[in-house]
Amino acid sequence: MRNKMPEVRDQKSAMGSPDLSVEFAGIKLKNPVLTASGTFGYGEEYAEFVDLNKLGGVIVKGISLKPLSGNPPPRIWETPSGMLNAIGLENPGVDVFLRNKLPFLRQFDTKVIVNIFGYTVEEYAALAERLDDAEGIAGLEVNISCPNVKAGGMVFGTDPATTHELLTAVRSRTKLPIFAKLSPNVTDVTAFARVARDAGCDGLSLINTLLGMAIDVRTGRPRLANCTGGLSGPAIRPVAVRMVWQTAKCVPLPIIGMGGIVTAEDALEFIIAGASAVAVGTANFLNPRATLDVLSGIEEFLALRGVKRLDDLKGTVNTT
Amino acid sequence: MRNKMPEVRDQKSAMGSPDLSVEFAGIKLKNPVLTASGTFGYGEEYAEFVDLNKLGGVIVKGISLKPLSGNPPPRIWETPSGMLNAIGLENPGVDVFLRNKLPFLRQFDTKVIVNIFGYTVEEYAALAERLDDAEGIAGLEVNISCPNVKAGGMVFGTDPATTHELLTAVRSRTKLPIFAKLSPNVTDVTAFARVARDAGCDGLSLINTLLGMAIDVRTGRPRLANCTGGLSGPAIRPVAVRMVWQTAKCVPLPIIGMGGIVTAEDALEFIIAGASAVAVGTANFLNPRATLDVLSGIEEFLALRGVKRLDDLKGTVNTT
Amino acid sequence: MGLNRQHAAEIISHSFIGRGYYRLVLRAPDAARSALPGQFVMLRVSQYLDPFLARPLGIYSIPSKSSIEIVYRVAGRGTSLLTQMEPGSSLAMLGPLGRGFPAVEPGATPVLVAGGSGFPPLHFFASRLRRGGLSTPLFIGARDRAGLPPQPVLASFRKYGAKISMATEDGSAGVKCMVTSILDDYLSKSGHAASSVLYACGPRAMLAVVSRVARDRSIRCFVSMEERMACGVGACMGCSVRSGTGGFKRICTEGPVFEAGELDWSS
Amino acid sequence: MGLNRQHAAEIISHSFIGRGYYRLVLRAPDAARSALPGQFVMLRVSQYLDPFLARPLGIYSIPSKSSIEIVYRVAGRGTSLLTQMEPGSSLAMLGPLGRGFPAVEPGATPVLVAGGSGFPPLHFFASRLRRGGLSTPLFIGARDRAGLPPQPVLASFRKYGAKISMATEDGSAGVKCMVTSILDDYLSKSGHAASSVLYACGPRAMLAVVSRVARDRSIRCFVSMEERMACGVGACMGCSVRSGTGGFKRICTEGPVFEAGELDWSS
Ligand SMILES: Cc1cc2nc3c(=O)[nH]c(=O)nc-3n(C[C@H](O)[C@H](O)[C@H](O)COP(=O)(O)OP(=O)(O)OC[C@H]3O[C@@H](n4cnc5c(N)ncnc54)[C@H](O)[C@@H]3O)c2cc1C
Ligand SMILES: Cc1cc2nc3c(=O)[nH]c(=O)nc-3n(C[C@H](O)[C@H](O)[C@H](O)COP(=O)(O)OP(=O)(O)OC[C@H]3O[C@@H](n4cnc5c(N)ncnc54)[C@H](O)[C@@H]3O)c2cc1C
Ligand SMILES: Cc1cc2nc3c(=O)[nH]c(=O)nc-3n(C[C@H](O)[C@H](O)[C@H](O)COP(=O)(O)O)c2cc1C
Ligand SMILES: Cc1cc2nc3c(=O)[nH]c(=O)nc-3n(C[C@H](O)[C@H](O)[C@H](O)COP(=O)(O)O)c2cc1C
Ligand code: FES
Ligand code: FES
Repeated sequence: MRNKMPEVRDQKSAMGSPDLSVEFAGIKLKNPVLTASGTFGYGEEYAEFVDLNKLGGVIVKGISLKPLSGNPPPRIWETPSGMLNAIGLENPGVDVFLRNKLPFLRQFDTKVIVNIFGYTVEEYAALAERLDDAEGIAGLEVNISCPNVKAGGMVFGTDPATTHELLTAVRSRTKLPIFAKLSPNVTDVTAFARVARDAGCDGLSLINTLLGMAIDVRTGRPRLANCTGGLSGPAIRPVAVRMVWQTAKCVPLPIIGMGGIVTAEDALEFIIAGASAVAVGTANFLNPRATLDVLSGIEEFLALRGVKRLDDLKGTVNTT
Repeated sequence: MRNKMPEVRDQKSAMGSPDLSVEFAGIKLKNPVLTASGTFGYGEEYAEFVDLNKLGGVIVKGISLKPLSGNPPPRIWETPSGMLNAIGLENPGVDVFLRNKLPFLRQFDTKVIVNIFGYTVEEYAALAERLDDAEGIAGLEVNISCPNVKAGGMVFGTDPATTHELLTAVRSRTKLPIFAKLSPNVTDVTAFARVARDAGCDGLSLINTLLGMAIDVRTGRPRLANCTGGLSGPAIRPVAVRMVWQTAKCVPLPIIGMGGIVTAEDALEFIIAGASAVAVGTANFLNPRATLDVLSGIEEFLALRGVKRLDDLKGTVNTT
Repeated sequence: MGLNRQHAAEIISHSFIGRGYYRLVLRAPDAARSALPGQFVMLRVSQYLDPFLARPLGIYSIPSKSSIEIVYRVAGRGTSLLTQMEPGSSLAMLGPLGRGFPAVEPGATPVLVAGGSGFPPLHFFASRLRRGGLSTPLFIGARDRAGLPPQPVLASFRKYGAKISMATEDGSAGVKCMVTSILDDYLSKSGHAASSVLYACGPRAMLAVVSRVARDRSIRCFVSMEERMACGVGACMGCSVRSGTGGFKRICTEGPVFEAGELDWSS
Repeated sequence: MGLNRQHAAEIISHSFIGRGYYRLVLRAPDAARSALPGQFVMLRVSQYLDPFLARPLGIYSIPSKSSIEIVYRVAGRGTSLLTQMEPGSSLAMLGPLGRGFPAVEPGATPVLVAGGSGFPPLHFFASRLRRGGLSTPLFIGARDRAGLPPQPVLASFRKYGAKISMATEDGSAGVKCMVTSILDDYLSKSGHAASSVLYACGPRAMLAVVSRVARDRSIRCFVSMEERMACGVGACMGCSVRSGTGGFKRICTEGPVFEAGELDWSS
């Protein structure tokens, strides 16, 4: 878009309609609003409420090489201003995804980023290769941080050496831009960001959920059958904004910021902290049109302040 | 109390009034409800609302060797179901504490635990020594995890080697029971719990605040003058319960559990997860009588289920 | 669909109807037009972030062309906050959601079984049964009298031709037994067992027994399930129940009504 | 204290009074008995956890022996949630809190200065001034007409003998200038400058200028400060402002009213 009609765009900006497009890792998004993996299904589930053409992109629910049936119920629990989930990455596997889910998404003028997950380095790498030449995929988000799968996921995301090995393997098997989705359950998220850069990642997604737990005091049992789960929603936003800020300061990779975004103002916090784009997650459950509300709010904010391009706002937090 | 009138106590339990006393690290608490450091001042501030005699104990605001004036304002910010603070450990120093604050607390039949903080190992150790022979102190809580003081605090709490050095030094200078207050901003909280045990700590306090940040999108400035701050309140409770559970499972030290406790049910989650006692923090701000409400709720819960001693509930979470 | 399923539904009326239940009528023309018995809505009980998630509530009836009626029990923080909402204010609502009860096949005799607060979808279902003077058996079970549906609900079921039999565990109302016993007795005696089709909603334990009764008698049985929900539209995978053939099914989109045999009742 | 400062304060009346302000009367006999002008209360606007913290609000007047009156501006989520609370319901309240304005010394001429929404404590203060027919000068500043106190507030100030002068930055009401200019003019002209004592409440920037005016003229000046608060009782150290002698002072307990010279106005 940017290259095709620069004049119109400039005119628009001059007229007060700001340029929301962002470009990073070789991907051009018409706007910075994406959907966070696992909170928007495969797009279909929300297509009735949201014109998917309007979104910057859709990050789909995590996909694995083979179908996974996930954790036993109960899988979710409400917490103050947030929720715990332990879905356990239930998904139909990459074959069904390519056959039944991706074609639906291809109909829309939006970028599709596929969130991938495996139990071994080889599973991740094979998955990346399998998706490499599929039509209509803009990039891969490598979930190295799911707190709900015991065998592997979490270890990858919290140990630098295995994280490096994993991301290098994925890198070697795909030409698609890859985003490492980092775990917030670490002492220093920037260390993992550096590992991702060293392994050749094109960008970062942060944050995934915080590891949490809730107990039914009447039964003495955890609220989730899986015992622990991932905490998401506005409750965790201050942690997410902090991690995006810390990472953006010291690692030169574009960041997709997420964690508790409900409103445009929330999203702008991430952009100002240094994110290039944002993903709306749990908020979709409260309001299926949350992405569009965030989008129009960002547009209004920029127009009101005469900011011509969203990018001009990126990382402008003034911490002096 | 336990030793003085065992018959009365047994009778009481038989009559349905449960035994709330807990004993750990050589400290006997009449009940498990404490106040979290920094959220209850030095007791005085809330004495009008709460009969301090009714509390298991008071953990006072962090004390340093010399007075500290703290961070510039703004120091707090409300977040969804929580708050950020960057007080910066403003306190009058140990001398004023011993002269003006401790005598007030000594009037009450409650245990006083002093939260201590320093910029160097020697400061911590000197502080411990200074408090060692003060009358009316039941124990020390060593804050190795304050996210709001740049020089030291955080590094101690997130690096095992310096944590060990620090706690060993404190241990060598006091005979008082010491509790290491652990940071949740780490990959593996149990590793630090083990360090604390190896260094001779008598117990653990967890969790301190999560490191967070919020930005005023209109000005582009952080909401806190200090830029980042500590996230507390119900928003973080699932993280706190998880860390208490993880730690109780594998480190044989008594735990004072805290993080987002507002109701008796919240407190019971911590006990069932493995905490020996609980501390009510941010909730005091919402309701100055939160501690007493938690206490009476726990008592009612035990009575209703015929649990004779609170201790019978400790660590009973059923995760099979 | 064509129909809009995201609404700001205005409260038309809201009142206490006894035994811990409230009746809530919402203006929602699109939902009123399309809703099927057994479907539900997701209601946000606060515009703020605590309580956080929307609450799933069944549709109790369609009182007019432009409104839907919900009957809910105060169960926790969300539903108690809901009781404070006044007529004139609006609630964010999604729905109708999920798959409802299948239409009754010719020759089949529908038999309704409600446990605890499971009656709302059956009430809507009863209102749509066109049985030409025949009465639909309705078995209601509860722990005690206080756990039964409130009187206006019972009256309304009767209006729709339901013939109610009740059982309480403590015998404080109806027969002192599990509702599944009186159901089983009915099926033994009625002679209609062969043509009976069960429609049940209630606690999982009750549904498990109902589905066993149906299986033992080789009659069809549809159950309406409950599980915690986040999205209500099939995206979060939060509301899964074990499928009879391995794996899981999402209550919000593949249910809440299932043929009993589709599910795994073992755990 | 003897008096209870933690209340479940019932809402007696609650109404919109113009220009974005609401008037809230709460039943709180202990608070009504003991409150001093300049003191404030902490009100919880929700029984749930979002919005989270209690909101500090000044006491506007004591309308009866058993009630206190608050006038607040809708500023954000908390105050807008507050507008929805109906008479009959109760709010968790702490107060009266903090130190109010000191009594006017014999011979002193009080001069009030209100900026933006800073008038409530000055209103309470004005109601307690016993000036035997003398009128108290009240200078009110705002960005524009819409930013002025609503009419009922102005009328009430007049009832208490205030002689109001207004300034707006855009000239849409009163004189077009900063309120500190008309204050300065008054002090130059009045001849009373020596006996004047300033009592000011408003945005920090305005208070800084007012305190400079007072210092330049060597007259006493009391300011009522605002900062975000968590506890309201001196425990959290959240509400600190820079002291003039280094270190910080807690607004909630050492203030909100300070003698201007106690504070550091440089930053
Ligand atoms: C498809 C469906 C239809 C329903 N229809 C009705 C109805 O018509 N009338 C009625 O009174 N109730 C109905 N329920 C149950 C109703 O959703 C719960 O009682 C309600 O969510 C409790 O919320 P709370 O905030 O009061 O309780 P809390 O205990 O505070 O709830 C905490 C969390 O648990 C969830 N939860 C609690 N109980 C249930 C439950 N039984 N099922 C699912 N989630 C639960 C809540 O949604 C929330 O996320 C239905 C549930 C489902 C799944
Ligand atoms: C001692 C004192 C007395 C006050 N008296 C009055 C009064 O009589 N009438 C009136 O209209 N307002 C008064 N205020 C300001 C009032 O507290 C804020 O307008 C209100 O807290 C805004 O809350 P909100 O939820 O609507 O805004 P939000 O923006 O949602 O608030 C977010 C957070 O910021 C805090 N906050 C926002 N603005 C202020 C502020 N100006 N001062 C302190 N904290 C703030 C809130 O308490 C909350 O923690 C007073 C403030 C103080 C400190
Ligand atoms: C129900 C649910 C399922 C999720 N599934 C995935 C997943 O499959 N892969 C992944 O990388 N993240 C997953 N996430 C994490 C989100 O993508 C996001 O990182 C996190 O929820 C924080 O954002 P939020 O607070 O806006 O939801 C899931 C989150 C939720 C709530
Ligand atoms: C305003 C404030 C000040 C605090 N000051 C201290 C402190 O001085 N020392 C310390 O160890 N913890 C301090 N904490 C952390 C609390 O003691 C507690 O660990 C944390 O807030 C989590 O509990 P909560 O969610 O119940 O508040 C402070 C917390 C708050 C909110
Ligand atoms: S509630 Fe989200 S999939 Fe059913
Ligand atoms: S608000 Fe807590 S010290 Fe002032």
